[in-house]
Amino acid sequence: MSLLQLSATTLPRSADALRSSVRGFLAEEREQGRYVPRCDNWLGGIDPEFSRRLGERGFLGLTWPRRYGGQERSPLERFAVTEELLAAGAPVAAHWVSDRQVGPNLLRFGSEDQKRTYLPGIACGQLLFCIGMSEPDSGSDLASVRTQATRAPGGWVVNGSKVWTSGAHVAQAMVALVRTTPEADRHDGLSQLIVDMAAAGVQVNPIRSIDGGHHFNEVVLQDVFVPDEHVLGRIGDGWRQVTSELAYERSGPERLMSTLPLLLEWCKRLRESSAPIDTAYADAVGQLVARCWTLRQMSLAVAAGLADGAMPATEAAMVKDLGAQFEREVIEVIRRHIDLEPDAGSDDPLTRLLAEAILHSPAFTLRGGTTEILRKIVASSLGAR
Amino acid sequence: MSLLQLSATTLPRSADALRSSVRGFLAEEREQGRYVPRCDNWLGGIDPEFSRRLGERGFLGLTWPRRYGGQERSPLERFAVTEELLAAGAPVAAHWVSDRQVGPNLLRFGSEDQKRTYLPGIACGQLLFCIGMSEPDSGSDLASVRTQATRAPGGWVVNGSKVWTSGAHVAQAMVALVRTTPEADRHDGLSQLIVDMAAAGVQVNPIRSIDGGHHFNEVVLQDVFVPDEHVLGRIGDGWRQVTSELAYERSGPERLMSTLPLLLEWCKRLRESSAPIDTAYADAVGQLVARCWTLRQMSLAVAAGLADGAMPATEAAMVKDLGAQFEREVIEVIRRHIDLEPDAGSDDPLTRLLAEAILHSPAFTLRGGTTEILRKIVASSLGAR
Amino acid sequence: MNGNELDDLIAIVEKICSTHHDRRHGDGHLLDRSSWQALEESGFTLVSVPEDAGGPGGTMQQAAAVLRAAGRVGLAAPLAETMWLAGWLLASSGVPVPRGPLTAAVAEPGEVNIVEVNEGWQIDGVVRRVPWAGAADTVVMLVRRRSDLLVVRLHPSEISLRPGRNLAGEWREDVVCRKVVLDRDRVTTAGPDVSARGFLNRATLSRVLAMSGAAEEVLSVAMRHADEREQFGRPLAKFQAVQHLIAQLAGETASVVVAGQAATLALEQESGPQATFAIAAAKASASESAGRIAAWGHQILGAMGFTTEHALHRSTSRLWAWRDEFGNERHHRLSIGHQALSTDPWNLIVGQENGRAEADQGVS
Amino acid sequence: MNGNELDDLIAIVEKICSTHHDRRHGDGHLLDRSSWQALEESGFTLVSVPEDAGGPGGTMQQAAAVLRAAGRVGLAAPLAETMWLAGWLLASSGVPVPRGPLTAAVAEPGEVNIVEVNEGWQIDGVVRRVPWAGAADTVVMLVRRRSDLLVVRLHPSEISLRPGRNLAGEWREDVVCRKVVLDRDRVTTAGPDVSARGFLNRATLSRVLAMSGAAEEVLSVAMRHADEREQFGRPLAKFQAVQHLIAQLAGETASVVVAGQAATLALEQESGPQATFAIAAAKASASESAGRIAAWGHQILGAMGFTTEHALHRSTSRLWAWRDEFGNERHHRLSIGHQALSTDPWNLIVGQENGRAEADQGVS
Repeated sequence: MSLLQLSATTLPRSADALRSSVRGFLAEEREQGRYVPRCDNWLGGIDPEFSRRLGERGFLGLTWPRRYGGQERSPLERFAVTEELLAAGAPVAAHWVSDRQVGPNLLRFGSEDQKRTYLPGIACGQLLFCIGMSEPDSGSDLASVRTQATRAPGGWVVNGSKVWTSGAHVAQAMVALVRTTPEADRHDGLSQLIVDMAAAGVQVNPIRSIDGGHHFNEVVLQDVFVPDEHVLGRIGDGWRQVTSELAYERSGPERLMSTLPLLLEWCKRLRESSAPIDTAYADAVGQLVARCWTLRQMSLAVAAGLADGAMPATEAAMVKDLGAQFEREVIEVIRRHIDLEPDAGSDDPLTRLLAEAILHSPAFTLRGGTTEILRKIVASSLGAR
Repeated sequence: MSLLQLSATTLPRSADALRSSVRGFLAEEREQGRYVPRCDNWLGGIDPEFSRRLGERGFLGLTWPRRYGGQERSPLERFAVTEELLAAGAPVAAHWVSDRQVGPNLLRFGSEDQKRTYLPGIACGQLLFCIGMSEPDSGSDLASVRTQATRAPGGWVVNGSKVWTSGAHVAQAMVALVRTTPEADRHDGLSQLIVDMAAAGVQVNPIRSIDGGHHFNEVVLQDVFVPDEHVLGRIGDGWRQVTSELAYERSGPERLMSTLPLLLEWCKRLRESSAPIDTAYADAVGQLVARCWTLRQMSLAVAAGLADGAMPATEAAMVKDLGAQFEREVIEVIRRHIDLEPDAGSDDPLTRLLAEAILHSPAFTLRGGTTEILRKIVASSLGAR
Repeated sequence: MNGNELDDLIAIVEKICSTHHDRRHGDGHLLDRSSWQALEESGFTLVSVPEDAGGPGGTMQQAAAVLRAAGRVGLAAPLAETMWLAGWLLASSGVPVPRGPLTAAVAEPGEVNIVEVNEGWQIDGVVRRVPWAGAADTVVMLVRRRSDLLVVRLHPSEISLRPGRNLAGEWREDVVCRKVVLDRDRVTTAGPDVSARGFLNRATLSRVLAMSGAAEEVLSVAMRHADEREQFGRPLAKFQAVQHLIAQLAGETASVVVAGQAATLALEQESGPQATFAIAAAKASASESAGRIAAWGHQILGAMGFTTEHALHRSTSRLWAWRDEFGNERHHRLSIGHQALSTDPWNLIVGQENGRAEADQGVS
Repeated sequence: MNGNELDDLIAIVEKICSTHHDRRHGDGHLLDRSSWQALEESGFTLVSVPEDAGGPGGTMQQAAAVLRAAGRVGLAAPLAETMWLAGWLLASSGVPVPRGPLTAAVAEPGEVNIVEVNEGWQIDGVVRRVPWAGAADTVVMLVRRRSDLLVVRLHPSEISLRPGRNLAGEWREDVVCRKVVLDRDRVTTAGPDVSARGFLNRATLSRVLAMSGAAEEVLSVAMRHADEREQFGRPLAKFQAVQHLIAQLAGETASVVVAGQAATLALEQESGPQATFAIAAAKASASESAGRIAAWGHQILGAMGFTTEHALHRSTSRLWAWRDEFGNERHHRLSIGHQALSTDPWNLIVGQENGRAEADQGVS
């Protein structure tokens, strides 16, 4: 028997047409000067207007039922749309977690009311969620969450704080992992609540990243009331909900494509140069393109597995581990070969993309599961624990 | 205060002359067809005749007192001789541990009688020692040694077996780490004994390596009698003796030069080629030469520290860790750039050296302290334990 | 055939080889005749060769699964050469495929010269490092003559061999033909689907598939060892550093497996530039992974894996050998790099021909 | 001066900078004037500039130690440029070195044109990415004019700047001179020991030395963090994976420190090709290490190190910036590679000129 359960697949023909559509949309956006391609734009490129236009064109909630505003497309069709947005360095951060995680979670665990209330708004790009998981001092240890929800008439009163909450400053709502049963086991006492960001007692403090950008926030919750109908699924199911989404969260093409705009820009530069291609450049481009092709095939194989109803969490962890390494490799290989000093303020796109990529690079192997966590998952599922 | 205690140094002028001497000797040896340069020859190149000629010319026991057959040269002069022998891929394995470890250990811990008995023989290249440390099942855990020495009239009776004993099949004597006090603490019960390989009860079984070569042995000791005068230093001092030599054992230039003959052969090939140097080749050569220069400076700094009486065990562990990585990097970079399939039986030196280097490469990060052990030592000495 | 059925196929081939493995002759030093015969009897030596050419039929994916299985067990026999290269060359050119181990090679321009003579054909030249040439009943050679591509069948008595081995001890001899005269029927015009590029693509892919099996074997040996061995009083598998090595080993192994599968799918769809790209990308990536897999496998095994007695080196030495055969990573990177820089690299990666599809107006 | 005395020197400079550090203006966004003034008052801004040129004297090794210390604290000021480049250029050319922050640059051939005019000299051109140009009281420029090498002193009012920053926010502006006319005494013939190569060697080495300090700081920040923080109920430092990262971090850091020291020793002995090689090797190796050190440092720190509030990025962003300044690793590898392939690479590595010494007949 094979130790690893992955089978390569190809995208359906129907994805080609969708891919062309999104390319057309992106070309139009660029022509109109509505965005400039950036690296790691699914974290850094917060542009609610762009998200709204994407929603208007039907590129959000692609796989969801039509009755909730979705398009009832297959996950593999969505894969094509996602990778095109990433390759183009489009500013997709505002809606990213809503479309990737919150929507699917609501579909799986939410009440009919919750689905009807939130999904159409997400799908048309008007309702932005954020996700509150990490806490100060919790590091990679999610089970150590201490934000406390206390029973109150008709709901819960929440106290605590969340950190590294990306997009909290633009989101209207947050799915927060909180402790609803203090005395219970570390895992069983957790639940997910939908918090209205406009509610009394919610305070968002910016955390500035080393690239100077404002992607992350601290969200302080002080006596925030959350009505019972905003509990996601059942009380006590938080841990199961959170871990079940990890394969979705970890295997997507964004886990290997954060620096792809840099690679594509470099290739463009080389292609436009009149000089003959130096073998060193061909070697470097070939190295990155070959690896990207392979990791994309892995990501696609996991997506196909998920679409078939499997839960390839181990394989997703591998894709993310290898993908993050690749995202760094792109930087290292390219910077060695270009005679440019990275400068985030430069007018030259390549110089600027390189600077952005480097300054974002520490996060690649930390977010969505650190290297250490991912390797533990993989080794453990293979029996080494 | 600096966390690391290393200061770069330069070799004394006197080393230049010695370097020239050994180069002259090696050129003569090659001209006479007495040896062919090989990778990792300090493990694989067992040639007692070569060792004898080296001893005759005064290149062994270089730093030892003249009264024991030494040359009373400085350790930094010895450094120059050592690195020349390694760069030339000379067959130095037969005497390697005798000259590097056994001699210095005898000088520090041996009785006057032992010094007079063994050192002159080692220094003239006629007496070859091996070292018996590892045991079956002991892995990296030296303190788990189980070979037992039991008290007997006038000496000890030894039972057990040693593995990975390089050169045991040509050595006349072995320094063996054995347990002399079974009930004592793991470390305190250990002692080192000098075992005559011709003694009754000593059996040497070859262990064939994946390159097909016979470098290692299993040495089975069955009721082997070792007289009291063959105890090295004091009973119970074995652990201290063994660990005190580690800085010597780990920081030498052999820890980064095992694949240097491959690099030098490739450079020769490129130099002799009539084609202009491709930038990719210049880049690759530059990468390896630059790194080699740096690691040699580190090795030299440790040697200078040792010569000054310091005991830079942490720094030695770093040199070995980085050195072993470099030895592999040489292989990986070169094999990518040459269009040759490695073949150990080839007449072409480059093809053959590449094959040898690859087949020896697994050992680089295992012998003399695995990567895991070395990193533990470094982290621990910095306070992470 | 879905993934599970392919897994079953792999298991059957593994079973046959482990049952019949000739330990005396194995280890790459000689042909493993017992395994070969058992495989041949079960019809596994010509998978994907059509029935009308003497094979059992079967899909490319099935053939690929068999090659991966052979890579796992380190089969010392020219299975890829017989089934996937010589068998394909002959069958595609309308020549029945004989039984027995075969090999095949493409003569680089200028290496081999072929001319018509009275009695038939005269062939002269040397082809370097032909896999298993000394073990093959027939050496099938693809030779260009002016604008024709010819398929030549040579028997052992007609050639001489210059010795050569890869790092796993597998035969890689130079085949020398010194003005050999062959009957007319030993030379056939290659079929329309045959090209030197197509041959090299298949050869290259065969090594990716074999490496994917060898990598899986390294992973499984390493895991077993980590589970069974203790150090400092704990099983190796409990050490975080060992866990990391295993996880990395698994990740790289999965990448080789998926690369092999995806390249097979690409070749199944078309044999043009997209397949050439996919196969080159798979080999470049797999050859890079192979070195890491071998190194990590040995690191987990420790000194033990360094001896000929332990099975590990049978897989690692094959990884070291195969990563360089039919082009190492740099070879393929260069061709990919030039291809990527003459078109759109992103389209290459997603397998999209430029303008392949019209925009879908049905969205939203 | 031995290693311990150099360590003391480093400690003093660190102390001064940490006492006077202007937190408001620090972090590379502006000149840290308080630290600068404190250093200048203590005579640390011109170490190794001879007394007769207005400096305090001192050895190259002392200057190197000061630059390493400045790298540790991430001093936001042109210390290397003042002491090690402009100070050296001026002193070597017989010009007294003024107080205040200076910078220096060498104009590449064709970048800057200088001609004699009635009143003195006219200078025209652009020099790209001059470190701290906007913070310097004088920009010292080394310009070739036919066979002469000229040292030109420019004041802020005579130049315009095009903005630029490195990843650490340090100023890297283009200096633009538009037909600036200078008095005769502002241009001096460079001293006999000055060359463009020599200038670039010193500039390159300054970045190695600065990186060695920054790397030490990353190591020390990471160790402190691993010691203080807990995860899954244990201090980070107890995790084997973290221990490995720390050990690797320490090893690479030591390699940068030693490379900087060894290259300084080489430059102290001679300023010819051996020093050029040693400095290129040190920079190639250190630039390679810098990326690893930054990555591992951030990996140990986790998300926390990713914020501007934490000190870590002050060191890592400098490593990322400095590794590319005055040539990244590939730049220096290429020059080393060509040098190694035109002579004997082994002699280069051991710093042996061919046939430097006769064989020692005294052995045995």
